[in-house]
Amino acid sequence: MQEQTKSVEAEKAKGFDFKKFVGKMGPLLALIVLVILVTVLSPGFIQPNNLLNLLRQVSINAVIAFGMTFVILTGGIDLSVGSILALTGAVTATLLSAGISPVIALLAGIALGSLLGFVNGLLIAYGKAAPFIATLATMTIFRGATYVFTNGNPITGAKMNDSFLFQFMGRGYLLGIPFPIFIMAIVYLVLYLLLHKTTFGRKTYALGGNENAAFIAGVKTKMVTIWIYTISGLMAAIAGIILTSRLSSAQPDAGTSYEMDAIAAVVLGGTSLAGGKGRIFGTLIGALIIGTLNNGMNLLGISSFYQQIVKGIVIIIAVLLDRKSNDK
Amino acid sequence: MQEQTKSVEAEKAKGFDFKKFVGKMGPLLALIVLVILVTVLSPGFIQPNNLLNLLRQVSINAVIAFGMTFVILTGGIDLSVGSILALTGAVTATLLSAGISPVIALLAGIALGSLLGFVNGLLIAYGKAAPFIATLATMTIFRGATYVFTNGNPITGAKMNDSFLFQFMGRGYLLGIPFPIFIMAIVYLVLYLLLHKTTFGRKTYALGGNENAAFIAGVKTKMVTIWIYTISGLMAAIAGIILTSRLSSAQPDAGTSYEMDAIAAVVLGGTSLAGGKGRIFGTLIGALIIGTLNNGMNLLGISSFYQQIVKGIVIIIAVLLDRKSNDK
Amino acid sequence: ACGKSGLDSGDSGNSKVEKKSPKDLKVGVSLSTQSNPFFVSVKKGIQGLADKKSTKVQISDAQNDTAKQNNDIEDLITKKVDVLIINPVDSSAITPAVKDANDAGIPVITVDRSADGGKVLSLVASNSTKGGQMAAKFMIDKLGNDAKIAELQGIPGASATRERGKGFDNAAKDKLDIVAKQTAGFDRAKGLSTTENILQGNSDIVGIFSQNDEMALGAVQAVKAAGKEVTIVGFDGEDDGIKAVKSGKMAATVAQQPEEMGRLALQAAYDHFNGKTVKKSIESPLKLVTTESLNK
Amino acid sequence: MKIEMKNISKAFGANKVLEGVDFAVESGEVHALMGENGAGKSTLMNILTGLYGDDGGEILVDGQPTSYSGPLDAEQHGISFIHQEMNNFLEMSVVDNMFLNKEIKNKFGMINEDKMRKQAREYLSKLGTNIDVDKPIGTLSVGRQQLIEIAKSIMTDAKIIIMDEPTAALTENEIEQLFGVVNELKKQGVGFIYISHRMEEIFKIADKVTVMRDGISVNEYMTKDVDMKQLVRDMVGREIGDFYPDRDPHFGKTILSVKNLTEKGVFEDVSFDVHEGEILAFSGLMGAGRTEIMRAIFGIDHYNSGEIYLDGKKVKIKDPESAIKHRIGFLTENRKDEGLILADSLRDNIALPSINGFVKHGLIDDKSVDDFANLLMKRLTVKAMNEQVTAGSLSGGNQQKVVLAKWVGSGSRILILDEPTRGVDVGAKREIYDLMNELTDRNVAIIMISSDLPEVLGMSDKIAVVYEGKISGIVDTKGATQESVMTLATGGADNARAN
Ligand SMILES: Nc1ncnc2c1ncn2[C@@H]1O[C@H](COP(=O)(O)OP(=O)(O)OP(=O)(O)O)[C@@H](O)[C@H]1O
Ligand SMILES: Nc1ncnc2c1ncn2[C@@H]1O[C@H](COP(=O)(O)OP(=O)(O)OP(=O)(O)O)[C@@H](O)[C@H]1O
Ligand SMILES: [Mg+2]
Ligand SMILES: [Mg+2]
Repeated sequence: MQEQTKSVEAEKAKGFDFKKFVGKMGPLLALIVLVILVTVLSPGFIQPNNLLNLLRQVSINAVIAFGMTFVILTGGIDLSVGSILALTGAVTATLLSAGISPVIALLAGIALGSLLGFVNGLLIAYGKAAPFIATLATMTIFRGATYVFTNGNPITGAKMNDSFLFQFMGRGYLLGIPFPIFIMAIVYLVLYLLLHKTTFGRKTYALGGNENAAFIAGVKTKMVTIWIYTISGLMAAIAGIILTSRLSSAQPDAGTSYEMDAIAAVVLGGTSLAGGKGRIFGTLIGALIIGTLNNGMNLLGISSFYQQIVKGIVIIIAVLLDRKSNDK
Repeated sequence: MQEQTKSVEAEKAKGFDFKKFVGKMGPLLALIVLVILVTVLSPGFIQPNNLLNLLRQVSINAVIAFGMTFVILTGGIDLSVGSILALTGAVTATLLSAGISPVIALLAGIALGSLLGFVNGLLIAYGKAAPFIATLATMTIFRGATYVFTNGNPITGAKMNDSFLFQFMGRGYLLGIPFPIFIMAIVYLVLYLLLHKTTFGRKTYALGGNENAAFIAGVKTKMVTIWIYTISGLMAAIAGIILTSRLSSAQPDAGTSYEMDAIAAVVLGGTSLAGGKGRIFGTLIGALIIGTLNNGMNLLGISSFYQQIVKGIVIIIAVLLDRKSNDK
Repeated sequence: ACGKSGLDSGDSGNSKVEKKSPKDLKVGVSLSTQSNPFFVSVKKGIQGLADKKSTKVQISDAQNDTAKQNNDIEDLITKKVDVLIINPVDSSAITPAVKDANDAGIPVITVDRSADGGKVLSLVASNSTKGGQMAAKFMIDKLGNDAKIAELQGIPGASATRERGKGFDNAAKDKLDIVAKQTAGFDRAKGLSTTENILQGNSDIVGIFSQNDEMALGAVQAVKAAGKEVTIVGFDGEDDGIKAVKSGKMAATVAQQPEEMGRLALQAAYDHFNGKTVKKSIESPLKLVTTESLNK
Repeated sequence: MKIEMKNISKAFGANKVLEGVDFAVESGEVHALMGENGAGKSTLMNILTGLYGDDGGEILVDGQPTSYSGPLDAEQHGISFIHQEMNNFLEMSVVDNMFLNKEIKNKFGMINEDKMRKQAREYLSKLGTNIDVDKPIGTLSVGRQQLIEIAKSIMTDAKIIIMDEPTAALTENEIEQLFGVVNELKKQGVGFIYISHRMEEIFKIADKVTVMRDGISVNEYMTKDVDMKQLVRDMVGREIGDFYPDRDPHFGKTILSVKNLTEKGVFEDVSFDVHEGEILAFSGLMGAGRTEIMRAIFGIDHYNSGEIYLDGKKVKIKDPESAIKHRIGFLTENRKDEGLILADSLRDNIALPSINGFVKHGLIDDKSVDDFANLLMKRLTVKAMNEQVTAGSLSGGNQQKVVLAKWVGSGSRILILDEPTRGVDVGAKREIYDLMNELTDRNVAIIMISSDLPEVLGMSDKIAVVYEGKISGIVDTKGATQESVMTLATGGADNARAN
């Protein structure tokens, strides 16, 4: 407490520069240091091929984390993204296998993801359930629904692999660059504009900063909340399509614990779990840090047991450096 | 928001009775309804044998959830309990297998659990990391450490099964009642007194209600925080010992996602995730609700797919009834 | 960048094998998990033989996550290993990774589970369906027709769950009365509580078939606590399982030989780089281990 | 524009707050609204602007029955409300705060930040300030945030502006500035509803005043036709006599002595003594650093150098716990954030600093805690159903008394009171003053920080004046005047002349 007060003072003392610098550049610096470290230890890392590889690996987590950024900015959390990913993946794959046109199948998957997110939003905005517990419950429900829907079996239809469009989503290349990277870039751009350049974005920050005040300022807090969880569900659905396409099959247990990686990416990127503070650029960096760690440690041949320990330690170091003192 | 304000109004309106009634009796009523329902559907449920069975199954989650209650009352969260359970179980089992005296082995396990909890507390109190992200990181680290320590293999030593004391922990009976139930009862009693009858308990509530005000009123908030995570670690260790003894073996992946069940029990029991409000009695009821659901659905032979769906829906209903409108 | 557009699954033709001795070989191994003793043993088998022959192996652990396994394999391909030994998390989801390896001209050997697509040099596995049949037959012989039994199922959708279940269920059809089928996720703690609850609802069962030893060991505790006599048959033959069979706590287990599987897979790689043709399918033997056979 | 609220009633459950209130305001006048804490002033305004629904009565705007769906609706119809509790987004920039939910968009639907910045600067400069509009608003002083709130109102072209205790956090200078703006806007035909507990302000700025008590509007006056005594009688329902009770101090020995306390950039070389039975006031402008000095003494904040002596012995106070052990109490200026645990019961709040004293055999003796809390609540005349209700359910003045109760109860020999009567109605103020006298009669030493100069002059024995982190003078209250204190508070004679 004592130190907390002090750090607040210190920030005030130095105008705003230092905080801004660490807040904005901290995660980026961490990423750069990490990249240099991995390159030195394993020169193969920096090869264009591997970097494309890395970006493709990152894309799924990044897309989910972009949506999660909005959720966390409002002070909420969405634990159900992994289950939404699985259910939408399964439904899309089933539709494709049934010979439905790929465009319709993809749109159906995306619509379903949005709908599931919408349900989360309803529970939180109108049901007034705490986001943690509401999405914990829907995480279980959506996962159960996935098992019921797939009967526990992975879905792999021959027809699924006939669709060029569908296959292109996860495995295609455009100008030599894997298509999932394009998806990630487009999603980033759209959500960046939404968050930083539209009134919806301002409302998101306002809601997370002070819900009461936002309401008094005439922000339709419930609507914003519902939209935000809908976006998160939508992003999970997009990630689900990429994953299903990459694996050529929809797994009923796909996406298990992806929410943790997404949350970690958001927090590593400097967004406060208390809401109101953070940027989507940080989330991109956060996702890249996690991806680089995974890829780098694989290249270095570090045992998966130690990989977990290293990942945990890196998260702790990053968070301690950032010292989000007032998060709960 | 508007309605939120109104619901606050409503509470105040009826003096305090209705709120108290729902707050205190709501979870208990839910449990009673559930028990009646399951009994009608499956008469075998109410047999003494099955009830003892149920209580024994509940004991592990309940012990963890009792510790989690303190954590959540301060507005924190502890995601690392499952990993602490696994690591302490593995260490205890290894010591026993190495022929160390059971008393020492058990104490060592408990001490280790407390130490791991203490580390969480340090990170949160002095490192000022958000509890969610700090314990997410240590969850990963402790799990990795468990794998490294066990090399991924379950630990089952002949010597482990020689120790009566150790076997008694999970598999013993006292007066015809399984011993884990006694452990649960004792832990409940001790923590109940600690929370409701000691200064430490008052400080826990104060810390969760308003950290600043608590500090200025002379509460050593950092100390209290550290103690609380230590208690949570200690409880996880006790649960680890029960589980290891019951299974006669320590599994490296034991306790995976137990944190979610514990959190669900606490929240079902009416404790607010925002901190400052709640009771340990509620947690006991919450754990019993979850246990009854699991046991009842097994008795009814409901497929595990649907079990997940039902569990999620029950959590949602319980939380909606409780309407913790101001949780974040 | 080469400016390539399209999909990444075009098969490149098999080039001639360049001979390599074991100590020049770089082997990439992707295992489904290392938190299950069975796969730890597979690793042991590979590692043991590799150490003896001074082969460089790099092992990654997918933690039962199909997506992670694809990433792991991409990373191994990046490292330019000579051969990949893959123990897939899922046969269908591994296909793209296998195709990637095919594109990179890296031969693939799969262990325990197959790959639905792509070119695989060889599959080293025991026949799970057959194993399920063996378990069913043992129970029919021991318990007689129409005995009431329960089945503990593994992780829903896992190939082991499907294949072992299929073999068992088909052979048990009309011969055994399966009164309860519940999943316990291949997990010992869940095996215990699930069995407790099954016993509560069906106190008259005389047998339990568990799709792996871990769950069976949980069932052993539950049965013991309930003071019942139940014939428990497991699957895998892991150390703890064999011990339990030996002491009579379990009646039998369908033993696979995971270390042998690992060894066979690496041996297949050696053979391939030694210019020998490798069989498309290498069967790792299954053995029904019973209390009698162990104590003979 | 003319607003008439007629016979408005409102109950929060069983708590009937408004029982037929009439109130009217029109363009070009300043109409003050007064009443005790909890009289329902803020509630009435919330009903007018549509944040709460009402249970009865009608609102006429220019003769037309009207009901706004919410604050934004009211604002769009020319009624702007500056709330008592500021509604800012501390992490967001000034400009984003000002334009929240009314952002200027370009033709692609994207936010036009440059245009917003330009407008924000324009309106702020109308108020005579050039705040950096890109700074997060949380880094600005409360006074500046208040100015921004006002700029926000003006920006909406409001015809009626409601100000709910706008000066509670402003400096004298800022208040003057604010009044200047109000008078300017009044000339342009803007009407004001002005809520305040500060009598002198009412007489300075208001044309009319309405007093509320017991859920009804008691009286409406033209300000020029009424005096302070009458207003107080209307508000409290009885005579209070003198505003400030007589003090008859008897000083004992020096109990606290602070020497050369310094924290770089915050305060410097602070030295003073306090005696048993003495009230030492700390006066100064907002932001002078008075709170910071006390926080350091109480062990909340750090200091670089200096010494603290208690009863002549040097002590090291490392945190509030050790301050409490030394029997020091600290009533903070912000009761919601630092004084109370709103969700906890009154009992738990009152007992918290002294809870360690209630342990028997390791457990808390609940019975004696209840008695203890009850006794203190009676003694301080806290209005509450019982000691079990939550602190959050009390009105502001009563909350303040609860905080006071907790420090009196902890047996403090030295009480630091930071703005003890801010936002407190006259009746409660008088009770707090009486209590201060009673405590000093029992040899307690009180350090009172106050920005209310009449209060400082009326209630203290000595006055320490702080200017930019330094004590610019310690004077006897006898013989001090508002002018002499202000001179010290603005940096002494030189500065005063320079200004
Ligand atoms: N949202 C609410 N829910 C329940 N009771 C409320 C609510 N808001 C206000 N009250 C109660 O209504 C009464 C009037 O409160 P209000 O805030 O209008 O008083 P006020 O006159 O503005 O007082 P102050 O001078 O302290 O600001 C108080 O008793 C308060 O406890
Ligand atoms: N919320 C805040 N954000 C930034 N700076 C602040 C904040 N509150 C106070 N300060 C700064 O801290 C210093 C001291 O503030 P403070 O207003 O508490 O002094 P004070 O003399 O105790 O005044 P008062 O008791 O009248 O509030 C000033 O420089 C002020 O600008
Ligand atoms: Mg008010
Ligand atoms: Mg101050």
